[in-house]
Amino acid sequence: MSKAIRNTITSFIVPILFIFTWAIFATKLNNPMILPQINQVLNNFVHATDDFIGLGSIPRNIIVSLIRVLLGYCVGVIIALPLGIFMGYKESISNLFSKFINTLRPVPALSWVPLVLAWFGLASLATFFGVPYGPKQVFFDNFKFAMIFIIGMGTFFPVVSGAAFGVKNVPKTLIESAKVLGASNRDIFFKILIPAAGPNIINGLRGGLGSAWGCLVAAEMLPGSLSGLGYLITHAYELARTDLVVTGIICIGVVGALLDYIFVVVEKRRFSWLGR
Amino acid sequence: MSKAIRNTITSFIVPILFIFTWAIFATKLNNPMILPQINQVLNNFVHATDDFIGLGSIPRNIIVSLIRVLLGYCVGVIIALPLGIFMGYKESISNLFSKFINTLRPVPALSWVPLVLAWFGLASLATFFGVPYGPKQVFFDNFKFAMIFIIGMGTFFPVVSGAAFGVKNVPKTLIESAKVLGASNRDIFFKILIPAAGPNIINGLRGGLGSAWGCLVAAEMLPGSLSGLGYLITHAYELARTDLVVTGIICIGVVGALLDYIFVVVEKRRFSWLGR
Amino acid sequence: MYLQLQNLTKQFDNITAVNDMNVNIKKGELVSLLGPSGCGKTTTLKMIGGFLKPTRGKVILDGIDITNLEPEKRPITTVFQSYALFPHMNVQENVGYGLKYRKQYSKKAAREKVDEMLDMVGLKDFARQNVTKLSGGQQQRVAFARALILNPKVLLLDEPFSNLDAKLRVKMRNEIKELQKKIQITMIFVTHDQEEALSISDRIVIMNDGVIVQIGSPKDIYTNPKNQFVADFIGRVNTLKLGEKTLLIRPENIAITSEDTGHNGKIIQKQYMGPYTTYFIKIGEQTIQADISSITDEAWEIGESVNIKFM
Amino acid sequence: MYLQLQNLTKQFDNITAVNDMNVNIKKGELVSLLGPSGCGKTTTLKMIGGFLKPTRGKVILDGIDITNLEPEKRPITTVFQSYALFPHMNVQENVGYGLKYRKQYSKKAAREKVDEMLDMVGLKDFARQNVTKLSGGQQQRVAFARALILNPKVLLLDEPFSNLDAKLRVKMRNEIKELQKKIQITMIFVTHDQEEALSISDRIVIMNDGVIVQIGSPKDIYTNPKNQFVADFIGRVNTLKLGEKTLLIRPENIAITSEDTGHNGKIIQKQYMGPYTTYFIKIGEQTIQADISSITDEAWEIGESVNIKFM
Repeated sequence: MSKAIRNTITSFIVPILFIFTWAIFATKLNNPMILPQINQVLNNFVHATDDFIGLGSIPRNIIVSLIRVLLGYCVGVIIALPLGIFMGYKESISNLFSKFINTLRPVPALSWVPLVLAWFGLASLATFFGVPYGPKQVFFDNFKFAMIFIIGMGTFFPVVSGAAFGVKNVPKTLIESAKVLGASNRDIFFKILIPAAGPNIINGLRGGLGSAWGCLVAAEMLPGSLSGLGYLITHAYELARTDLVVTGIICIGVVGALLDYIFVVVEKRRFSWLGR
Repeated sequence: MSKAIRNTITSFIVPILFIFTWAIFATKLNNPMILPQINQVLNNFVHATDDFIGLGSIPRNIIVSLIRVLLGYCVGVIIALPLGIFMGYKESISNLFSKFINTLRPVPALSWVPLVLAWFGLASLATFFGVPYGPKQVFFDNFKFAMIFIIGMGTFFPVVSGAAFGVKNVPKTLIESAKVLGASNRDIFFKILIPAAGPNIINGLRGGLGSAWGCLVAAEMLPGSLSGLGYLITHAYELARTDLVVTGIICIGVVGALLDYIFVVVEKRRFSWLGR
Repeated sequence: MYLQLQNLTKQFDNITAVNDMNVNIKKGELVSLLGPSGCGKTTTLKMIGGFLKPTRGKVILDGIDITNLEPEKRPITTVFQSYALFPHMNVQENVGYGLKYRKQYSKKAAREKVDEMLDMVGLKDFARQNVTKLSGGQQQRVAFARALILNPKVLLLDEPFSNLDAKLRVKMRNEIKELQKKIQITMIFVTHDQEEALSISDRIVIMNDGVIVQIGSPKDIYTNPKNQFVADFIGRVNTLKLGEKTLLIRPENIAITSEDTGHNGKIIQKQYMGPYTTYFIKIGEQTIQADISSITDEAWEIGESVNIKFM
Repeated sequence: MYLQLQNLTKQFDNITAVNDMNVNIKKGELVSLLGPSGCGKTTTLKMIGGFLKPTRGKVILDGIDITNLEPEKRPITTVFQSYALFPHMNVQENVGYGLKYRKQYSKKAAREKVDEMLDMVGLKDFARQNVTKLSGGQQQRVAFARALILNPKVLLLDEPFSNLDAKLRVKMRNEIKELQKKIQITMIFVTHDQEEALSISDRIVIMNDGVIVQIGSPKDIYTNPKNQFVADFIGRVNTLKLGEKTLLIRPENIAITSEDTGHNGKIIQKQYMGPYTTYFIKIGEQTIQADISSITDEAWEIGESVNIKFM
């Protein structure tokens, strides 16, 4: 008991020191362009729904970023998950794709941006659905194919690796047992193989979402972006609103942590049998 | 034997199909802005030392990127490695820092760019050493503090986690044995603990370098950058030279793979005892 | 004969894992395949189960050639060394898994059969527990229940006790033997543990390097080992050279006496084992071990000069 | 007395892991601490080694109170269950590691001593091999050599054989016993394996729930167990209720006879074990086990009605 309390107290020392240092430096420097006051940042959160100097409100930017990341993530998962599962299931499929995938892996997802822009240009969901000009068009125009593609790329590699590794490492005796007990190949695949590979698959999905979030924020910082958290912090910097930059960074961190937390919950719920 | 050969052949099917598809589409589209011909890309490699439309030669851009990534990587490692090792060594140090580190972890390294630009502006090694204007200044000006900081950030988390995990997981009996045999704390730390944690430390360093390379390329794509592979591909895109974009992406992938390969070699040489 | 292995042979590339194996097994018999690792015993089991196709030879069960049947078409189930329980299912789901694919069982009938089976292996109270939370012995029982619920004609067991500790191993061994006697099922049992094979088997097939070395009842094999390999592998044995002759003699068949028997030696070490004491006796250049029952033991001392006699 | 544990006690928070332990160990003696897991035997070993500070009590070695000495200041070395070899060093570096910190050895003298030690444990040819490439038995020997090279006054062993398979365990056990006799070192040996303790020890300390239950020679303990716990833990025992009296009797001390002894029963199961056969005999509501030596066995059948007598 007393040890647990002591540990909790210790763990707060550095964060508190950090905040104090920030407060002291902010006051000493007295230059909000370099280091804003803490209460200024807190104030931004209090007035989160304001439209900050034309950059849009914080919740709006978060929602745009979230929708973007989920669109790209879904595309990435839809391709990577079945591919990974089949690569783990059949050695021949793994042979077919693994060299190709490993050749592309060391290219950071963001490097594809210029090529992808050349392909899709500024085409967006708005272009695709032919939404007429208006607020709806402005909203749908946020979801550019180029961005979805990049986020999909960022998602792809962790997910495909996790799924292939997971399925490949399901003990062979588990499958043989199910076979002897009379399960069809289809049943073995869906009711034995996938659930038993579950923890590794989830782990891949988790890594993929983290990577997707990182890519998204970076992609939004590139020229041409008109909304989202990445856009918010870059343009807040250009407008010398460092307090807004800090606010944006905190939002990015919190949303990233929450996205990751989804998987912690899923893991605990679904795979409690892993706990030994 | 025959199986190994068959596997090798299989693994080349998809890459070859990919190249064929590329060649066919490139000819059909006949639009080098969207998809350049393969021989055009190869031609860029043959004339790698040319200064492409004012973007600098390929080797020059590679060298600039490499020096940048190594500078930032070293800064990151110098901070993260000792911290990680001490966090693994003493539970109290781990308690002190882990909450703080885990709070910062979900923020993608690139999100720090606007804040870091506010701090360091365009200050570079040239500014720091007061290099007078001239070709030397142009070269040293490539190494901006902001960039080094971001790459250091990208390096930090994988390295600190790997080191802390590695040191923490050295069996306690190993340390007790060394103690009983008369080794001093200093010897135990350097001759037993660090080498035994070696594989995990190397793994962290490897992840850190991969992350650093990804951050670097992304950082070079941001406005304000004037050289490096990331700059090359972004600006080649702006000049509609898609062939150069593809060339740059290939360079990024190859350099990334080579950097990773360093660690594969180190692991094999130094930690052959891991092979079971 | 119920189950016949005829000229069963399995080659992997250039290695012959099992070579021309012939065994006939009676209905309700418990036969062990015993041998050091790599002797081909597990390969044989896999061919009977259908997980490996033999290179040559046949497997005939109850008069029907099943050599080319898929594993799931054979009336044979296997309990694997790792148990291979489905980690994402609870005990009753694991045990009942096979019934889902047997059309003759309604849901209700299946549930009743699972309950009955769980009762038999003493896991009634654990029906809804997740299998990963069970102890090794309990997991073992779930694996048995899951295999037995399908009423297989033959049950195969691949070193099923190797993950249990010594005391539990003996306990589970007795339980399985009881069960086997009760339901009169034909079992083939792979093991490298000679004590296990001796205590549980009706007959033992001793294998080495892919071939059968000896087949017989435990007593046959222990008392009349065909060669040095069998003698060494089953129990402990002294190889004593007397002139031209080489004698294989078990430690418990040697007595120590003070009368002159012509075989004189010196005690160089002794180990008390409880029911008996092992004396290490040096005779000329050879050292033999004699297990002297504590009831007849005269407590000879290290260094003492003694005579031995063979019984 | 050479090594004395006086009122040794260790409490963790509210749990008393070891309670008021008193043991006196002679020079050159091999004493086992035997008990089920969690009985406090490893905690005791750690207090002797100095890895844990006792809550109360003293450890006195050769007349000197070492209770508060750091592990490295004690003339005691430990062989851990996991061997704890340094994975990044080869065999000779591991064995010689401790000598680096003993000023009296020149580099050359150290190298000679390492060679001598490796020769003694039969690993001369493996000097430059990496330790992770060795077999379990070889790693075990490296761990011994590394501990013995420092000429400790006491060698502590924490379940050193638990990672080896059955045959190798018996072999290593004999080797260690030989070695111990040769160099006359005082050893304390922690184990949960009763057979190991019986065969290797000069004396056994039986522990349960943090206290000593019985101390004595293997024979003392086997033939005169203080209570049911000791009798069950060391070997197998039948607990037979005869009227008001409860009899603890070993299976090998029961004979089967056809003459009327007043104890009539029925054979319900038999297991051939090689040197003997275990008969399971039902007497009234109780089942007892009788180990009948193969030499005297009259091959009673299952179902037969027999009489038993106690010896």
